[in-house]
Amino acid sequence: MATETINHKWGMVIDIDRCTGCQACVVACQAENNIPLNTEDRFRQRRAIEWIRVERYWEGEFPNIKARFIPILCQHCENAPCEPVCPVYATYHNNQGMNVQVYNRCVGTRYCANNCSYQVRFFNFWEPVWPESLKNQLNPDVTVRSRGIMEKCTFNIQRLRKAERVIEGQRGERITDENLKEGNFLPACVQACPTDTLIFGDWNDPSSKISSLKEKHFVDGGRGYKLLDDLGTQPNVIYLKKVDINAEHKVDAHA
Amino acid sequence: MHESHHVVAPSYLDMTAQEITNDVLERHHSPGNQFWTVAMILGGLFVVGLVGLFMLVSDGFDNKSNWGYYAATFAYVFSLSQTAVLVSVALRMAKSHWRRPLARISEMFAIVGVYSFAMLVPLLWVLPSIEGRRSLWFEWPGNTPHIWDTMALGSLVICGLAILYFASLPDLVTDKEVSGKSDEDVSYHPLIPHWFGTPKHWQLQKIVLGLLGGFYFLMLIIVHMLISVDFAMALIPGWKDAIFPAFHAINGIQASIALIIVTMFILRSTSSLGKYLELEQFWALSKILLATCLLWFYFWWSSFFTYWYGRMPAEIGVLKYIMFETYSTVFLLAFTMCFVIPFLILVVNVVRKTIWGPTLAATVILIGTFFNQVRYYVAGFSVEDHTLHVLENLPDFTSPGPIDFMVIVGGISGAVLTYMLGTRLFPIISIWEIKEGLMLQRVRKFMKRDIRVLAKPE
Amino acid sequence: MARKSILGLFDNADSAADATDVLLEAGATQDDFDVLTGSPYPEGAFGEKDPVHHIYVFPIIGALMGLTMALVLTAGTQVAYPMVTGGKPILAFPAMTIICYEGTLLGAVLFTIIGIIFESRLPRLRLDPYDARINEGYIGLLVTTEEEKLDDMERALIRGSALEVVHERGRALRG
Amino acid sequence: MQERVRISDSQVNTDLTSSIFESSKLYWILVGFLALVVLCGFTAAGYMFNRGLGVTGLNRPVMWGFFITNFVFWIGISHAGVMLSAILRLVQAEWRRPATRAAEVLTVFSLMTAMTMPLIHAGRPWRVAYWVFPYDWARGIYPNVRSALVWDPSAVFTYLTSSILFVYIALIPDFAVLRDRTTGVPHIIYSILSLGWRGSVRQWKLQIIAGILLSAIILPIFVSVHSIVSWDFGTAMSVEAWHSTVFAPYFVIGAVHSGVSAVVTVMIILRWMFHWENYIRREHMDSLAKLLIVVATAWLFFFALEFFFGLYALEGPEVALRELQVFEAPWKWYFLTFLITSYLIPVPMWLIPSVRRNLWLMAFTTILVNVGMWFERFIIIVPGLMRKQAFVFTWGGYTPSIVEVTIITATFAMVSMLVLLFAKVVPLIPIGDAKEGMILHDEIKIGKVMVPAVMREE
Repeated sequence: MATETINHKWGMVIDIDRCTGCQACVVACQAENNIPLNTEDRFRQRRAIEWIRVERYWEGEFPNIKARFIPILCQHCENAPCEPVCPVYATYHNNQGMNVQVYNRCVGTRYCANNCSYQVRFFNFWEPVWPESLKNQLNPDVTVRSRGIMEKCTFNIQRLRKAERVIEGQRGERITDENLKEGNFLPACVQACPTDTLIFGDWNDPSSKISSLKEKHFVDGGRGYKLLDDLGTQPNVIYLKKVDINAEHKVDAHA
Repeated sequence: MHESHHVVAPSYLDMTAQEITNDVLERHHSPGNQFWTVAMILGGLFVVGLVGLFMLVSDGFDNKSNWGYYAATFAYVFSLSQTAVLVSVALRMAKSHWRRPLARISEMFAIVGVYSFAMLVPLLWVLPSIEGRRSLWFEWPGNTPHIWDTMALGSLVICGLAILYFASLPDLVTDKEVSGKSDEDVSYHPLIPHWFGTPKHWQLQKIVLGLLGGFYFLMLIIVHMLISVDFAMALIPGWKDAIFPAFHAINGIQASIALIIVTMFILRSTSSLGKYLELEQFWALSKILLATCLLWFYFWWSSFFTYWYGRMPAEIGVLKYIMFETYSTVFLLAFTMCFVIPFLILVVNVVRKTIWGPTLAATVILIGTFFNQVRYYVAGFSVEDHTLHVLENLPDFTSPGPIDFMVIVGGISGAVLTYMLGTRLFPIISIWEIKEGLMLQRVRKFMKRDIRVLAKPE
Repeated sequence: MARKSILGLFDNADSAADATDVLLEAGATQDDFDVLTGSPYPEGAFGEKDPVHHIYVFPIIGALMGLTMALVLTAGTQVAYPMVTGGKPILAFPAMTIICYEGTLLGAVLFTIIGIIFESRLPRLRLDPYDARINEGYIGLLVTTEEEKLDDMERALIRGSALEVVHERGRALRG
Repeated sequence: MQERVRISDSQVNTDLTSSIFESSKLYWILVGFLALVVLCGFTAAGYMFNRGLGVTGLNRPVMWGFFITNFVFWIGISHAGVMLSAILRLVQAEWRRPATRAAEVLTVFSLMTAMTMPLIHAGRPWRVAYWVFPYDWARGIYPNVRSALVWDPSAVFTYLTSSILFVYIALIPDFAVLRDRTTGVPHIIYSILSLGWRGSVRQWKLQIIAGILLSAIILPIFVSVHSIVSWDFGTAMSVEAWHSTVFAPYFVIGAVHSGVSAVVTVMIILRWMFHWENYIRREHMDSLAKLLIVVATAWLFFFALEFFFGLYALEGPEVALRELQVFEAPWKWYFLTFLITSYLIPVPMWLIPSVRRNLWLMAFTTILVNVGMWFERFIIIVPGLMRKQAFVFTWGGYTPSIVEVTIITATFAMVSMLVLLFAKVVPLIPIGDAKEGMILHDEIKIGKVMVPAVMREE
């Protein structure tokens, strides 16, 4: 297998400055990952499933009020609090820096969801159903999760596996930002993002864009930061602050 | 604990009350030369300690890290002496018969409380203001802990002395009558002339001791919390450990029981009063000692484990600092001597049921407890910047210098000296309680054997 | 030679206690008689001899076995299936400690139970003379000796003011 | 010990086996009713399994609700058994005698009930089999021993096994009594259960050793069980309210508080139902209440530590949570209820001697305690999860659905039903123990009064 030969460490950079809150990533994610429709009553019950969500903050007072957006998805932490608490290894850290969820191991204790600081784990309280018209839209590469199972962002692992097969297995090249892009192997949300807010890549590949962004922004005065850094969870997803004329950042007040 | 054997009635049961009184008082009045020689030596060491303290003061109060070992010694003396009083208080509340001979030994430590209070005073200048740092007192004025800790410890000491005084009042009166003093001779004891041992008086004494005891119990827990948090936890950035005050208290209880066992042993081997302190007392105390050892581990474990599992930077910092890196040696010593060794000694019933077994364990614990205090207080005082919330780069280990050794030795021998002098004021064996014991227990014949019968008056 | 048992019944503890003296005079040894009571009496109350037992060995063995089992289980499963969770080490000793602790105590308990049942010589299959009234407050002196000495013993029991002497196994009485 | 009367052994047998040989109509009505409630519970659970967890009130972020609360609650109740029978056995407290069996039985049944809770909670019990009995070699994957949810089953299983065996060993002599009092099939069954018990010297000796030895071993299990349950929460570093080092002792002492209270309630009910006035006497209530005062106060101390050090670091989410608990409806009502019912009402009442000897008031207060303790678990778990987390706009609360409420109610019915049914096959007061208590009881003449006394074999 190619995965042994080349050791990837997938990650993402999210540039808040570019986010317009268009929610394209959310829709793409729903479509790609066979996520049941979040009907109104699901939201009312607070049981909606959104692997990636765009949180909105208001900044300032009325006439000059600004909307701030921050897309939040599983941070794929190196020290993920959700992993060790699972009694059946349904979630663990794979050798590509991803926090993976194994659906058929999950027994539904929901402990991982309690212990996730970012609230990006979702439980199937109901059996998922789709209207007849959408039956054929389901993605054959992704399992449909039945009720009683925990699920979360996978960085579209199905696409990455395919990338490894095609690019590394068949062509024998190394995976780069470019060939990920042209082969449509990028996670759906990244693909769908019109403003390149979400940038996906390989931390172990020094030439990748995310690595260079980290270089550039994780210096004093740089824009780079991690969500809830003081918890020491060491996310593989890093954020870039908003560039603001009147430099005040509500966002990193949370970090 | 498990294997049962035939009844051992205390040997003093076949002495009459009169004999006991004379015996104790006679010994009380003539401690013997040995006593004074030891007192002399201790006094000398105490002076050395004073010199050390003087040198510390001349260095000034600003450099906290100098004061680490002094603080540790203070904490050691405080938690031992003040908690030792609790032993008699608690046992009296539990109406246990075996406590009687050792009640006074434990109460006598109230006197050392005065000494520990004196030791607190210099630290008040060393303790930094709480402005801009985490503390028990949130947004209160900067010198809040200095004021409140002093008041709390002060009232605790006074309460302890009151307990000692009321508990030994009947004996003081007996002493006065036996030695045929007049009321003028004892004018320094305001209450003596008014005590006639009427049922009303006894009832009153019982109530007073009960109330004081209850108050002392609560107060002690609070003081443990104040001292341990203000002088140790709050000084180490990122250390937020809800169980620490309880752990500090448990360690105090454990050590003070050990202290009483050792005192009993010394009394046995150096004075004729030993005959009142028998296997029964050692055995009973050693059971509690074993329990406290287990609690020590339990409390330590629950804080260590929570931190180890949480793995937040702040927690890892603290773990490294006071357990696994900077103070790892001290921690290992404390861990072995407060838990491992005493546990292994005491868990064997055959050993536990001897005089030497508990004494050995107790000695080890006393040393271990000191290391434990070092690990917290020295570590706390060695931190430069208290305003941080995470301990990124660990401060270095502060190793004791000559001055520190002078302070430690002097400080501790001063405490022992205070105790010895205390025994001059109050008889070390509680006469009235032993007499009461005589009244409330009998050895009877039951079918083919003798059996001990304990009265349970409601 | 064949040893047989008879059971002397007494309606109060003191006469039973005195009867043991009579038995000893009549040539019985302390090993020959046992006292059956409906409730525990202080030891040596009947001048009986203190039975020896090794009950304390059992929990220790059990604890050791339990510990080893738990250790193998915890360490083994983690090594056999090395999956990183939360950046913790594969052999996470503090976490293992907990299950080892439980295992140790479980072993100790199980062996203690076995020990107690074994040491109190239960389950009892050999049927001695017995009388249900023992559970109603009577005291039974069970004398086990050579057949030819039985009669002396029986007489001794009678002399020791036994209410009656039972030879065969007692019947259950209606509650 | 005023109302103690001498009773012949066979009278004791008759009295204490009355629960088995006589059965009132009331008894069967009660059992039938409880059975009905249990049935409803099963129906509700079945419905939930069929439809999915959507039928509960759970949501994101409140993923744990009534079921886990109830799990912790029943585990807590189960700590009564060992607390009473083990600790009181070890300290040779005479008044333990009538309480032990009821307490142990309560332990067993509440543990069994508690164990069902996580299975129901997970919503698909057939899968949870993987986790509780995890070693199916086909999947080649073993449980994650780093997870608190694997420690739980191991601890509960150990505790359940040992308490069942503990109960059985203590039952052997009583089975013998029943064997001698029954005929026909019951006779055969009891004969088998009593293993041919004769009541020989050796058997009684080991019976007594068994009591003490098993207590000594089960005690550490008892502490570990609730500690481990507490670490389900304590190790969850992402939930600020849960990640506290004091949780282990706090939960354990809380469990003892609720457990002992439950035993008192049960004892009063048994006394009333089976007319055991001569065995469960007012002085027992008195002593239990005194014990409860101490336990409750210790529990309050740990609660204070937990709450105070939650605020200590003044971290935003933590403070927000405490505000939620204390100031925002409905939580503030729950908080108030829990504080008042589990401490502020009962303890001051227990301080009054006449209350301690009044069965009605004791039943009332002890039930109050358990109401409070249930709410305690609830406000630890649910508001803890509703934390004001950054980046989450779903800060919703949690309202249990009718399904959950039904299941919870059923668990209470189940435990009571099982205890009652058990009383039909074994005496809930240890017969041999009661008789021994009468043998060891004695009186001492002091002056003109006869003081109750007890023979004590060391």
